Amino acid sequence: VDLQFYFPVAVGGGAAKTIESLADEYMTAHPDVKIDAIYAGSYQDTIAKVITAARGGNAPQIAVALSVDMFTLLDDNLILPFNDYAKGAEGEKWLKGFYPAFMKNSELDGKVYGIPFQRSTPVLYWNKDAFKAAGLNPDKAPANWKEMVADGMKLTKRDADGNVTQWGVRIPTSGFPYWLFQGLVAENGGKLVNAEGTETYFDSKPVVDALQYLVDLSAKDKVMEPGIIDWGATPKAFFEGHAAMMWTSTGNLTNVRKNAPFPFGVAMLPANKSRGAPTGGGNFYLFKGSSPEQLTAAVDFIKWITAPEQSAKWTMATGYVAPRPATWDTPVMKKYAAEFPPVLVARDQLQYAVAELSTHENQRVTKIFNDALQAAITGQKTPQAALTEAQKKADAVLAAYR
Amino acid sequence: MERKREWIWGWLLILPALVFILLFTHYPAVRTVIESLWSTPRGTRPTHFVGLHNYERLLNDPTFWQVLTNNVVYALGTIPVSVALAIVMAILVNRPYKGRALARMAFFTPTILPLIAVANIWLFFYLPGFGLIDQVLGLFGIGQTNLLGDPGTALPAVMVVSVWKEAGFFMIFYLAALQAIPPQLTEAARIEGAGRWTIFWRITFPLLMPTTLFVSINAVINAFRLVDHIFILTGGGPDNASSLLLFYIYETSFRYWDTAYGATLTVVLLALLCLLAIGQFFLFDRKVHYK
Amino acid sequence: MTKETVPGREIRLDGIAKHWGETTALHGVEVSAPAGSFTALLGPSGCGKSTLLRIVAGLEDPSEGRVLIGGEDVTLRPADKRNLSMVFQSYALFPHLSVAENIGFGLRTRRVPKPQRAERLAKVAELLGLSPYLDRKPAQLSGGQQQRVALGRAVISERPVCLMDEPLSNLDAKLRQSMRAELRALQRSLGFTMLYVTHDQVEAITMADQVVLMNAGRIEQVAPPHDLYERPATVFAARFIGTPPMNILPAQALGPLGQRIEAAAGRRLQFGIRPEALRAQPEGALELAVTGGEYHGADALVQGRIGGAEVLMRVPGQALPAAGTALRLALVADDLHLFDADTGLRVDLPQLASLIARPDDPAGASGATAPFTNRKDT
Amino acid sequence: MTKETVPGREIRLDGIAKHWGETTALHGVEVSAPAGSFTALLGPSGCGKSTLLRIVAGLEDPSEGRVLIGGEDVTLRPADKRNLSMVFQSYALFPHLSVAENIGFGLRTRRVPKPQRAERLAKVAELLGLSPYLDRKPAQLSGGQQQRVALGRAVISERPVCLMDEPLSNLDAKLRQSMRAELRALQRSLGFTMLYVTHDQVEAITMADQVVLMNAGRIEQVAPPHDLYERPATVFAARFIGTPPMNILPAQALGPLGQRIEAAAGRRLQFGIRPEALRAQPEGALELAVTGGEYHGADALVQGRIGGAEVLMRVPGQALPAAGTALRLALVADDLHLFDADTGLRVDLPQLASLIARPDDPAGASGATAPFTNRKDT
Amino acid sequence: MSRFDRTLWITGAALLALLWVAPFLYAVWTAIHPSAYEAHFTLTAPLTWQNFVKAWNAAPFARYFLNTFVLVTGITAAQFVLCTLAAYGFARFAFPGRDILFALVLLQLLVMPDILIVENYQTIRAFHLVDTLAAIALPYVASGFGIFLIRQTFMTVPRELDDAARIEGAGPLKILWRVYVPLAKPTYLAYGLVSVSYHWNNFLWPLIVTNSVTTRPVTVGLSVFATTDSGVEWSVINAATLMTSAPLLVAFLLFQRQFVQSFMRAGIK
Ligand SMILES: Nc1ncnc2c1ncn2[C@@H]1O[C@H](COP(=O)(O)OP(=O)(O)OP(=O)(O)O)[C@@H](O)[C@H]1O
Ligand SMILES: Nc1ncnc2c1ncn2[C@@H]1O[C@H](COP(=O)(O)OP(=O)(O)OP(=O)(O)O)[C@@H](O)[C@H]1O
Ligand SMILES: [Mg+2]
Ligand SMILES: [Mg+2]
Repeated sequence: VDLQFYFPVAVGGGAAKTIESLADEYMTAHPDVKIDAIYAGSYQDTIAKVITAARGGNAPQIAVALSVDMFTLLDDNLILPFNDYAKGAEGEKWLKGFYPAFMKNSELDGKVYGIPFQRSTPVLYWNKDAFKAAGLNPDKAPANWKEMVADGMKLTKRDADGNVTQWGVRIPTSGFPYWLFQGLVAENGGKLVNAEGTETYFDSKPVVDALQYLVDLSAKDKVMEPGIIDWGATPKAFFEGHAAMMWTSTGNLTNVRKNAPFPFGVAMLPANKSRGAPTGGGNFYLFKGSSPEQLTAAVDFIKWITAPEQSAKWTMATGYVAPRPATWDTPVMKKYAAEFPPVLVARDQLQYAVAELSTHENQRVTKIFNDALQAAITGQKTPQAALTEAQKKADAVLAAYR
Repeated sequence: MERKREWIWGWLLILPALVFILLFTHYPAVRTVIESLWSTPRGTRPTHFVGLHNYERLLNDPTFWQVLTNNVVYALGTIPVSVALAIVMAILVNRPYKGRALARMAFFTPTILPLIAVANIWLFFYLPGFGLIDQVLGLFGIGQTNLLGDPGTALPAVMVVSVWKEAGFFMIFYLAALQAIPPQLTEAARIEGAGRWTIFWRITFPLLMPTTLFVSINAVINAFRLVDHIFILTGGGPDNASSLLLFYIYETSFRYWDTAYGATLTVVLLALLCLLAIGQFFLFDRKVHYK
Repeated sequence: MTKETVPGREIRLDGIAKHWGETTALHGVEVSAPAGSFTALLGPSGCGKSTLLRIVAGLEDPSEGRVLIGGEDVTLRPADKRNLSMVFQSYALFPHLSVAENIGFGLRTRRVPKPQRAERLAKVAELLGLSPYLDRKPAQLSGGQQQRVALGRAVISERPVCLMDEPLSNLDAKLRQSMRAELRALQRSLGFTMLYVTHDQVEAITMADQVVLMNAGRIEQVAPPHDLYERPATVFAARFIGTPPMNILPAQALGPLGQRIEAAAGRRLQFGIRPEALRAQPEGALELAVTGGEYHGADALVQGRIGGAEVLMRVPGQALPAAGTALRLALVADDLHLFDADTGLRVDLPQLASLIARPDDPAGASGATAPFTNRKDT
Repeated sequence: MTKETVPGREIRLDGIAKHWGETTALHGVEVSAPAGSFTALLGPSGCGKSTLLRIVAGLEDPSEGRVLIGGEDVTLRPADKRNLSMVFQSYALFPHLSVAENIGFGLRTRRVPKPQRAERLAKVAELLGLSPYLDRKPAQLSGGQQQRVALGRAVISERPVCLMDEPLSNLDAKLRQSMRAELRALQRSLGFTMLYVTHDQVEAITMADQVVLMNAGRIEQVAPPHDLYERPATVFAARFIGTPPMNILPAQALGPLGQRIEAAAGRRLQFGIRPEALRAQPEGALELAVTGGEYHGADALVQGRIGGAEVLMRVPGQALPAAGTALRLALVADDLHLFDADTGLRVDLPQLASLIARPDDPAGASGATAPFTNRKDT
Repeated sequence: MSRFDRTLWITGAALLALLWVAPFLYAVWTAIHPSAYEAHFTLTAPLTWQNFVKAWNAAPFARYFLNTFVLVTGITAAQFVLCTLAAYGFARFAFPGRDILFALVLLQLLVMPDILIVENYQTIRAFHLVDTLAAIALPYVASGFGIFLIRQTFMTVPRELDDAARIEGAGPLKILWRVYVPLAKPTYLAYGLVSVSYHWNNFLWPLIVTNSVTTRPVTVGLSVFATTDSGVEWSVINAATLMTSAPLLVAFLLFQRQFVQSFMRAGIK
């Protein structure tokens, strides 16, 4: 059986190589199956390639794409639920074996459309040296919003001219600001969207307040750089001592571990009303237009690659959060966690995690929301005004799906 | 008969290129136009004819108007600067002196380096605090900037990158054109007492007109179609402040997968460019002196 | 054209040489054109005339030597600072400018006010017969018209020095003749120094105060036109000036007379005699065997041989003798030019006339002097 | 150059007109060049010579009329199918090809084998004095050398029809003369039909079998050179041919004699007389008031007035009379050309000689015929 | 030119060049230093090849280079042929519909192939060419840009040269080959450089129509580093960029010399 498998790479390191070698390993074990593992660029490139190929009548059997693309793929009628191919008790058991946080936006109407694979969640990194220098306890990260502002103020350093040389905290807001902001919303007890992806709550109070908090970090408390903060340069800013704390994906763990020229700590995102964080990253999808044998083989491969042993390899190679508790119980993972305990932070945070913002016409709604966030962050609109407007626009888009 | 022969030759010469162009440009372009009259198919809801509905939607889309305005600003800001710089560069590296090869190389590198990589380098230059620009400004005691993160400066910052990228590219064409100007003409002008400035404006520049026509048409087109760096530098942000028409089309078609609306935007962009470029061409080609 | 005249400036070339890789176009040229003079540079194709002119203009750097204009060393000065005008052999018209703009280019460059520009343009266009074409582009003109535009561009600016490279070569005889007169008059009235390249000796001789005859990158002779024709300094000059060229005969062609003259001069000689100086005379000293003829309108050329050497003779147009006839020709001392057979340099022999008149002349004719004095006032 | 000769083909132009927008370059030209003939197109600058040539070549479409070559109508045939060669006024050398490649271009195009090509190239280069320059690019040549390359490109291909547009205008007199002879000999020996544009009447007259004289897009006269000179059909032809041009005098300049001839002809006339036909004679019928002179080497030109009309007279170089003197001139019937004063067309008056000889001539000279018969064999 | 002018001239050129090459210099800096020096320009920074090693090992670059080389050569050659023919037709032949056809060609300049990806993918698939080098090349081989540019140059070739060649019996194709093409050499060089660098760096379309290592160009390999999710690693991206662009840089240095010898010194007289 021939299978085409498109996958993206969104983190540095040998991600592509790891997937290819896993596919090879599977093929050695299953000589009748031939898997063509095709690196397809970034998430954005991958989804473009997948949909282009599918519309051209040439869809792959398997692809990894963002979990939030589920609705898009469903709306385009391109994907199949896994339930039909992971049948029986064993299949059921497999499907149930993932962290519920990851399954939140992988299911619809009781059917599983996405199998969590390269999943992540944001965490807080802090610079222990900077904490020490600011007279803070270098081993204790701020646990809640207030502490973060208070610590931030101490950590923000200015030179003689009043120019800031070190900011307290850095929450990047370029590109997809909604993601980290979703953490703030969750911590504030809020919710952005319903499970069906048809209704958003952008202008609800917890959301507005969360945005106000974010805006105030720069505007009022002056612990964070004003303006839009670039995502890609965030680790660098952290290494350079330009920011003493940063919010970013666990996917950066390996990078930070390797490159930070100072001791650092990793913590869950600070709480307000509660802890909270979004999940993120990619799922496996199963595509229409393939023969039943192909689909069966495809599901078998996905099962195999998400099995604890393979999953552990993957997690260790990339820094992604292993999506199944079983993986964490393997001896290799245990050893890995013992050597480098921060990897556990992300796992532990999963209990508070919410699904990444995902709706029908997801990208469009997300864009509306992002624009509103950026407008508020750059001070062009008040949080309330920006979000009310965004909600209106989102309603207009989603009305068709209700 | 002679005339007919000329027709046949003309057609035969153009035919091979035309086949490819029709196949890979016009055919899909026509499909795009048609698509703009239909709704986007959505799995359960197949496409249906909607007439001009998509165009109506476009007129009421504030983002469309914003990116259009951005694009006009972008074009007006980048084209004259990059064309002027291109001419300056070509002239600078046209005469022989030591290091000319290096100067040419320097001007041309932006064209050689892939935009994704280059955009990342510019990203570093622009970074607040420790980026190159801030480091240099810091030497003069000027504080931090956040050029890409401020709606007021994001577009200009992107424009700088675009000028940097385009000028060296256009320089190559000016260089080729300069080589083709008979030296007697400048000699004659020098004899007539024309200084370098006069020679440039009265002789060289007019004789470069065919190139300028070519370059300016390309510049207009590129102003509307080169958006790769925006993906990396600003992603169109903040709040669409640096988003351009094509970037918006890209988002619509390849992120929202709203292909019908994407097609509509494309049609508008094409119409706009046709108006600009083909108009520019047919207006000026006759006036341009070719010999 | 305007009232003020431009005082010409002297041009001096001091040991100018020019090499292009292996080719040497000029070998240490040393010459000067006095202020306000009309100097023609004459010479065969490829002898370096244009190169020399371009060096004066500052368009080409000399490999060696100095250029002085008005006493100043301008060798290193760029062309636009030398304050001269020039007509290019290839015209060098600006293809994108109209005839009027081409001609007025220099004036505009020098910011001459518009009304004055228009006035001078009108005059020059009138002079050159270009008035109907002022709005055309060069590509829409005939070759001769283009050349006139180039001429106009140079004369309108009234610079102290004017350089012209074969400015009339594409004009018809009539126009050329009137242009010759006009150019000469213009130069006289304005008083600028003219350096005029031509391959046409008629132009050089009729227009110039001084002719510089060049050959293969060297100067053969510098002289006023009359001297050049009457007393060519070398065989090359003798043959180059005059159409058809001077006949050059070896001594043996003249028989015993030739030997006598050689003996008197004390060296081996070549004898030159112009085709128009050969005149039929029944008792003439020489015999011409006619081998052919060529009709030229006013004149005809007789081809023939004297003592085995090929010779041309000019006769009036209708008087062409048939091939095969033999003509006796008079030989006149004043018409005979002597050149050293080895160096090609002119030899002056005061006793020449008496040598020719010697009675022991085989085809002896004591009255030989008569036709020649006669001839002067025919 | 090779043994086979190319039989020339007749060129016939049938009512050729050419308009460029508002300008009309040619008005219904009707002319033919017989097979194997050498036909010169002569005329002032801008009269349409090049245009006509380009139409024959197929480079320009006539607005009206037909072109026939060898009896075939080729009006619609493209240039590369007309089997002719051409020298362009602007040379049109390929700047990227060396001299050898430029000359050999046509042979290569026609796939002439390499050894043969090399051989012919060597011969042509030799003939044109281009052998040392074969490897140079055109930009490295002097103007005259470039022109010779253009010439070489045309002659090497030995086509039945050869078109040349002022091929010698940039050559010096000596070279020009030898090229004239060479071209003529080549044409004779190969037998192709030559259509030769020139503004130089000497070229036209010395080389051509037939001269087509053009003026302002129209044909003035088609005739063999001799006739053109001896019997110009119009005032234009009379003045265009001959340097300096024929003197044209109104009847009143000749006084009573003029009136007598007009009366005999029965219309108003203009009188033409060539400068070289004016000869001093103490008892001459006309009086010339000398106003100036010009030295030309072999000859000189006397400027003066006869009966108030300006006149040029050719005299030998050394015999220039001073300005202010008065000369009496002989008037010979054979030298007098009569033209209708209104149409400019030639008028033949058989009784002219007797009219001139009439005793009631004011400055009467019964011996007037003597100097003129004499003159023929001077 | 006086000495002063000359100095001014060279200084101007040098300053502008420095400004223009700064990003490249930065790329070199980061590529040869450990990533800690990405934002610190200390002269004593340790040198390392590690970035290049890492970049080279991230993808089968040797194979990608080969693919790109074949691809770029093929595209450029095909473009030269097709565009030259068409440009010649447009520049020197009068035929009905010429203006309309030329407008259609200009349209190709305007239409962004990136936007027509879905349609073009379908066409390529209909020809069963998915995952071949030809698929990457086909949409680009007839380039409106090239036709426009070459036409522009051809129009400046003096008509008499064309005439002279025709008289010598050269037919239209021969004239094209022996006269127009050689005279347009600087333009071909310019176009070649531009076209090569464009296709060398083209990414999205090749990514979408190819699936296998044997067909993919270097840019796909390069894109592995251009992901921002985990932060930009300038040192590796820049090493990879330099590595992939090196052939182009070298080619440019070689070919720009061709511009130097202005073989049309005196132009056309
Ligand atoms: N492309 C054109 N457009 C308009 N007028 C033109 C064009 N080409 C030539 N002419 C005009 O047509 C007339 C004839 O030109 P042509 O070149 O045939 O003259 P010519 O007899 O060869 O003159 P010359 O001896 O000066 O070369 C001229 O008055 C010229 O200005
Ligand atoms: N750029 C060059 N490179 C090499 N040789 C050259 C160059 N330019 C001219 N020459 C050579 O130098 C010599 C003199 O050239 P020049 O143009 O001065 O001749 P000219 O006297 O003007 O001749 P003509 O009367 O034919 O125009 C010629 O033999 C020519 O071939
Ligand atoms: Mg010359
Ligand atoms: Mg002409």
